[in-house]
Amino acid sequence: MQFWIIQTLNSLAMGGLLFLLSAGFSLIFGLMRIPNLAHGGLFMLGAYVGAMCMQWGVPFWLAAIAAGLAVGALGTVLEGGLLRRMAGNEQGQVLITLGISFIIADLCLLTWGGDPVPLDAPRMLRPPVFLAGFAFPGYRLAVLAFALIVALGLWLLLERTRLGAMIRAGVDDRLMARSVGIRVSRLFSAVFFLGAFLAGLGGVIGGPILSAYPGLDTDMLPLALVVVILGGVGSLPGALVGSFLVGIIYNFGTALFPDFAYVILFLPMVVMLVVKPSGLFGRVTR
Amino acid sequence: MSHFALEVDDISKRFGGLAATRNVTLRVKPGERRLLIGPNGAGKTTLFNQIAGDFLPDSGAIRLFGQEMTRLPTKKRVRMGLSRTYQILTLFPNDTLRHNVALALLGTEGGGWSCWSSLAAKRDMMARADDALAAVGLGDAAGREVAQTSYGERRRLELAMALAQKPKVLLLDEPLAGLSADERETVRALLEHIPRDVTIVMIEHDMDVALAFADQITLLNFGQVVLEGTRAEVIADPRTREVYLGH
Amino acid sequence: MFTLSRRDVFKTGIGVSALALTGRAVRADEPLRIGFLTVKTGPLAAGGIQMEQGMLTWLKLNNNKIGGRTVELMVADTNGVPATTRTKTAELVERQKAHLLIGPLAAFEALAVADYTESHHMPTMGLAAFDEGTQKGAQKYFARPTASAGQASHAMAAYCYSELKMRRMAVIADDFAYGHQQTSAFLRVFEDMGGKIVQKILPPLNAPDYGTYISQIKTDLDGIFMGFAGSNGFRFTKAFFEYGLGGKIPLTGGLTAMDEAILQQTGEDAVGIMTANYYSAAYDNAANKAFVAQMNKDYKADPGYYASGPAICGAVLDAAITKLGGKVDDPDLLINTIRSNVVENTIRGPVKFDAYGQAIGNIYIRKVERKAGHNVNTVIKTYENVSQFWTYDPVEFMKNPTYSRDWPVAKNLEN
Amino acid sequence: MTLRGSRFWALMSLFLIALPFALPSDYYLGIATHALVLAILALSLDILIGQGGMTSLGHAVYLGLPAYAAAWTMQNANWPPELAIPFAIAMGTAVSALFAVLSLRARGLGFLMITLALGQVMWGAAYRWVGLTGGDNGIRIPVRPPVLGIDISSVRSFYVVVALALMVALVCIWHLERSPFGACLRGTKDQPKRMNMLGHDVWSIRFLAFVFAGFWGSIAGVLYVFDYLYVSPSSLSLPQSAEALLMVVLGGAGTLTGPVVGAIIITVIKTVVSSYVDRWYSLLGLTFIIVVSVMPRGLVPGLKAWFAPKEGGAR
Repeated sequence: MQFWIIQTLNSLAMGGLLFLLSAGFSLIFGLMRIPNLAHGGLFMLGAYVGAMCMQWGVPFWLAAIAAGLAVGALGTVLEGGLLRRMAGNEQGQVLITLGISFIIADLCLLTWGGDPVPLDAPRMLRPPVFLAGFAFPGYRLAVLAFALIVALGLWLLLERTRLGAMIRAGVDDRLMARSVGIRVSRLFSAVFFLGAFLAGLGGVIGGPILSAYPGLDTDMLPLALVVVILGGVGSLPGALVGSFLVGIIYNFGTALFPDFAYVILFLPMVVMLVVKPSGLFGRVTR
Repeated sequence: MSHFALEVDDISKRFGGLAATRNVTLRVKPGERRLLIGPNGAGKTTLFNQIAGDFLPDSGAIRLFGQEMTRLPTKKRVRMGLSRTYQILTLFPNDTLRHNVALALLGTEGGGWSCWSSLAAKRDMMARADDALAAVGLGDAAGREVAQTSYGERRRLELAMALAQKPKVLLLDEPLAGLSADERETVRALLEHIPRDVTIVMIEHDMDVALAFADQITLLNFGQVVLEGTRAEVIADPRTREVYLGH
Repeated sequence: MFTLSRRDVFKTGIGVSALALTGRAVRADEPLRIGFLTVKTGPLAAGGIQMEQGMLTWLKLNNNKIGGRTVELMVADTNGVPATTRTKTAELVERQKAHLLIGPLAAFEALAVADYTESHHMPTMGLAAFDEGTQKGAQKYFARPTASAGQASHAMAAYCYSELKMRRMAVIADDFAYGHQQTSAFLRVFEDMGGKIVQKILPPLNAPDYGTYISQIKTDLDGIFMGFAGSNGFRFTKAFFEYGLGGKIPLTGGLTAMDEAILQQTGEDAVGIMTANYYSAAYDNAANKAFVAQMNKDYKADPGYYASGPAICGAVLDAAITKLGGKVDDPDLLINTIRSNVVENTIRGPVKFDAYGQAIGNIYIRKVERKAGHNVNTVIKTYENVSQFWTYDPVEFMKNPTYSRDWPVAKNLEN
Repeated sequence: MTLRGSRFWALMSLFLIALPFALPSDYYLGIATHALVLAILALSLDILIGQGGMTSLGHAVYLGLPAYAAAWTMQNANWPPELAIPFAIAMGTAVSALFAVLSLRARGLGFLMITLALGQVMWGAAYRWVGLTGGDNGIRIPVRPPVLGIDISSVRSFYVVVALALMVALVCIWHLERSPFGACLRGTKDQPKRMNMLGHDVWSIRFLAFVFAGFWGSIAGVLYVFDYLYVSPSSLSLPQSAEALLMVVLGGAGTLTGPVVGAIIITVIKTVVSSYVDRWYSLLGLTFIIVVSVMPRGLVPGLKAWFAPKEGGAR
């Protein structure tokens, strides 16, 4: 019984972390059809920038916001400077975002060295919480709560604001969005900023669990892909459900079928792509 | 067997809550020129798509010369003698006109699996491609790339590709769309010259050309057949005015 | 560009003709060319950068001389990809005419170049810890002054059983060869002495999070042995404390579970963790004191597993080449001298080699202590003259399969 | 056109023949060999990308899997290379047929993702199925065995084998491009629906293209393992797949020379430039960004357009 409860909690906590990782990826992918392979790099950069801020004495949450803004700004620059000209050129986008991820990885290594950089959770969230006789990390519950808050915020943004309406229109039909007078280029900049901001923020929030280390980017990017494939591209509920699904598959899968740990996430991804390529909540079919 | 070249028998198709085609029946005799008219969104192209096999009707049957083809894949229908042109041009822009027609010929004649011999060296096929182009007045342009041709020439290329396949039944989706008066006249003359062993079903908004061309006319609205008859009957019928003008 | 290629042609010409005449005869005042295979880009770069720092520091302390000859250190970045390692090795050997090689970092890299270096008679000082290198796959031109993957684990197992009186333990390690070999070595000695390994957990190398694994750990254990590499020991330990297990079950580990490279980051959570290694930054001899001081000065870091290896190579090479009077042109003589020498004062203490090219030396049991806000791996027990075969007979030992995921079979697992 | 064609073949042959004489040492010839092996892989991938419009991010499977198959059968089952090589190629091709059935469920980015996921599954299997693959330690072949009694152990002799294989691959793919099948395949790239309406079997065309790509990829895979004499999970990893994709797109998809040029440039940056430039990894990334920004269709078409503006459509 305890196994099921604690692994469920693990799954939910990991799902929260994955949502912070993949929400931005899904948004960019859905609206702009850009498979942003630099997303893992942006996430890692966020973690490093957050750690640096904290070393300067900035409190955790402020550091997270600062890292999000910094990474978001970088994302906007990259979108405006490089990716915008590649609109519609899928291979070009793949190549450019991969190139960016190479450079981010290399410069992070140059700047922060190879050793892992720890990020400490806020002191009050550090001690484990005792639930029915067993301990569970308090911070992970906080990550879950924070992810849900972010999800709610994003939902409000998408459903209740004019920007959100434009984004939704753009995801559903770009030609139509353009024809009703939405300035798509500014919308794209805004979305790329938002996506990159979420990546940077997620890097810091995930920091106390993952820490910042070389290779964090390549460890995380496939997870974001799996989430988005399972949940469906460009769908916020999809990203949320996909994140929790991946959390559940990973935690229970590795616990119950340890021999499949290396492929546990990609087998469901293959199955989903073969059975329903648009994902659970996908509105975009191709 | 059947006296009909194309027989659409009571087909219906729904997309979500929307009925795109409702109990449509269409019987086209061999050699007939049939015109489909109706306002935008009446379901004309949707009907074409089902005849061509882009998607399957929810119910009903489609037959070509009495042969059942309701659930056959498109490529089989093409081999049975069905060809189609598109309202929105779908050509291969970086290739020559000759190459475009050759692709059409490969589609019906096979030979597309050959991986070694050069397509350009298939002289017989190239000659027939040139013939098909000459038949629509593009004989001189065979070696040009599609990207370097005019819109009117592309319309005619569409026609050449369909005719090259020697279809028994030809579906023409607005073959005159977007053409100038001169070009329209050229295409009209071409259509006139298509031999009567080809049955034609055409969607067209240019009533001057279309009405003169058609033997029988079917009026569609909201996915349903409103009425069917000869030129004179359809023009005379008050329902035609109703559909087009709304009361 | 043109001059470069011409010079290369020229060099090649000399190299070929020289080889034809005398094997590898070259002018005596020529520097000693050491090819140094490390990883400076990509996810494995952390260890690779420390390797280079360790080498540079040792050379600095020794006036850039080995065996009286000036050293030309040729550093190659393998990116941690076996195919690149192979190409870089060829570059060092064929283009840059290295006299000997140090490295590479990872086991799979070493395996990718093993046949090449052997067939080119290239003396290679191995650093990667993999058992094959000095056991069934032992090679003539290979010597490893550090440790095989299982070498330190044996000692840790003995310590856990005899000194800590542990009887029920769990092992957890990265699911790849290095992790398998460390835990299997531990399991063998621990169970041969009478203990029981009741749980074996192997998370994937790239596990995003250890929460799910930590939740599975049994609560009635005497201790846990960790066979982690890179930063995983640090991440596991942090999660272990997050889940409230810190201090409840003693943590022990192999070579890299609590390396100096991750020791500071782990903070107070690391205190009390016991690991076995051939080296400790806190080991007390003159060579090591100077080495650690210089590392602290230049890089503000304590040397650990990765930085110490090249420094030990330096000392071993220095002794051998001094003995040869600076002559390194005969690869057979060089490697034989390296392997037959006994070197007393390396930074890990005395080093000698067994018949398979693996160093026999001290294995230290180290316990993390916190001194003035700084973590140190204090040596609490020294096992002297530890062979890679522990106390087993080498021939008998090698009749068994090489340590792996599946051997020895863990017979006492409870589920 | 035929004149231009024959000039291309003459230049390519001259290049491959001159290379061993132009390069200063066996070391450089070894690098050239590595590059040409990867050029075959890139060419095979370009059948999918350039001809078929299917961007795969899992093509390393056809490098690594046959490499494993050849290494395993020769090392662990003691098969002669004459048997192991066709077996490995057959196996790679068969797996490509299976993966084609799965991948062709999706198009565009969906296709990219599914090939990526399949690649990751194969990587995971290679990493984890230690009993068969040796796990991360991989499989070694101590010496390059003679094939059909021919000694190919030296750098030079093996270069000849690889150069010949590349020529054969180029000729076959050149024929494929000009053939009716090539025309149909490009047709499915531009206008799949129209191809369908013209009576073509679009799925089967794509399937066959995928298998062709798998077949030539497998040949590269066998050459790869004979080249490095070692195979490990890294040879079917995502970075390896991405590298193959980068070679194609960098050089220019849909051209014969593009993938070869891309393979050579990336190999040179990775092996030669990296010896002089510490931050070569950044340089590699920067190269991609600059080339794609300045010449979105790749180097070869880009340079052609540069030197001969307004010629258009040259392949």
